[in-house]
Amino acid sequence: MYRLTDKPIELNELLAFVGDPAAGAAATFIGTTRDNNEGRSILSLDYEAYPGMAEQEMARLGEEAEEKWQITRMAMVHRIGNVPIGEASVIIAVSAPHRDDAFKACRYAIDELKKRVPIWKKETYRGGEVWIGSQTGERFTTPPTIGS
Amino acid sequence: MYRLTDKPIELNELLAFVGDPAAGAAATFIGTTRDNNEGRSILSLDYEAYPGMAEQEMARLGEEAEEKWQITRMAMVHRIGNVPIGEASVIIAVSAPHRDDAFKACRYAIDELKKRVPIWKKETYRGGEVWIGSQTGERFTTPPTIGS
Amino acid sequence: MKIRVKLFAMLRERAGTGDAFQEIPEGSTVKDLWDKLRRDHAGLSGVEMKLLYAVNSEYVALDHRLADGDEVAFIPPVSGG
Amino acid sequence: MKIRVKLFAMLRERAGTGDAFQEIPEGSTVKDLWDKLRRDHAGLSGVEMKLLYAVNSEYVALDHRLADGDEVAFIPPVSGG
Repeated sequence: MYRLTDKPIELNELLAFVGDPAAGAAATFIGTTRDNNEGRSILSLDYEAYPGMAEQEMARLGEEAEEKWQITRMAMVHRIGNVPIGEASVIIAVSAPHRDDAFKACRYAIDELKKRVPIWKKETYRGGEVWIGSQTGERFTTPPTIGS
Repeated sequence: MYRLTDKPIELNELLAFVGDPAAGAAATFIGTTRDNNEGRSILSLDYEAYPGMAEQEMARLGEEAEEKWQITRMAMVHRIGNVPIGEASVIIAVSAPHRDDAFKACRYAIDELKKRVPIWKKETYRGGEVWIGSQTGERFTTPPTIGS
Repeated sequence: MKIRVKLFAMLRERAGTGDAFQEIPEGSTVKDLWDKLRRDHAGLSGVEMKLLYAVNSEYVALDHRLADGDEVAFIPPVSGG
Repeated sequence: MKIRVKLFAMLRERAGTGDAFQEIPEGSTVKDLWDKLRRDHAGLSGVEMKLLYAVNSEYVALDHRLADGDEVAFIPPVSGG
């Protein structure tokens, strides 16, 4: 299950998907939106994705994990749009016969997601906003918008 | 939150406990009862604990994790008594500002729990039962019970 | 050739659009398309961040040659999670 | 001295009880108590697994000296999780 959603992510849905009587272990990772970043108070957070390619890249790194470790099933859901502070922006669940595989595959999935799945986060502070990852040396606040 | 329970473990309760606006990451481990072990079909599973000491050892390894990694909160609940196949026997949830700490502390907690928290699992098969960990060379089935 | 251009996050805001069609000459590469976009959109000309490029949802190199009908995405540093 | 004895899992089943009181002489160690239990319970005499010992919920060594009122637990290999 590799999915984008603009609604709250339901952990229980992911766990039901990965659950299996032959899998004795499940590891999950839940990324939640924080109220601050590098000392600055965050007012709101928004995520944007490249739909289609994002799910495809998530599925691909799931397949890579299946090649590396003995896992039963993986589920990965990323939320897009506005995500209220303290709610989950991403949840990954991995089941496996043994916990070592579940932990390693789950860790791999979130590490790789952050590196290459086309999703972007915008943090809004009092007086400005920043696309995380795109910060330049100039420390811009709201960038100018040029009509096409 | 370090607890034994004879009812189904509520993951959401653990997540609510570890949730914190300053914690951007939560890692969980869910151990579920499997329908087989080393090729033998399991009919039922029972867990027994040394109440008091079990919770104390869980809390102690939680404190050790807090010394080793920067974590926000940890919750650990182990189920005792009969646990139907496919249900959670143990759930651990760890929140942290950063995922590396959450993953490492969660892994440490389940590894140490299995080594030293006084809890025992009995697997019942057709024709016998085994206390896991106490198997001897003789491959006993139901051990004789001697009156005190 | 007619190419569909997808821009995301800060690139989308700077260009003022995230989804547009462009006419480019036969034989053009991803780099040729990017150079054209920078000429057309003042907001993109100052972009210095390291981008990734995808054609029809697969990452490609900057010298990848485009075909009519391709969908080309310019991908700023990702920050999901 | 009066000692409370806790036995678990396979030990409990072999002894037929998991919670009992024992009278042992002043100065006895965990090992002395264990030897007495093995004499009293035929089911425990054949136990060969490696045990751990806890006094008042803290792990101790086999030569730990007991005090009146102590709770002593004999802990077979754990298998939680």
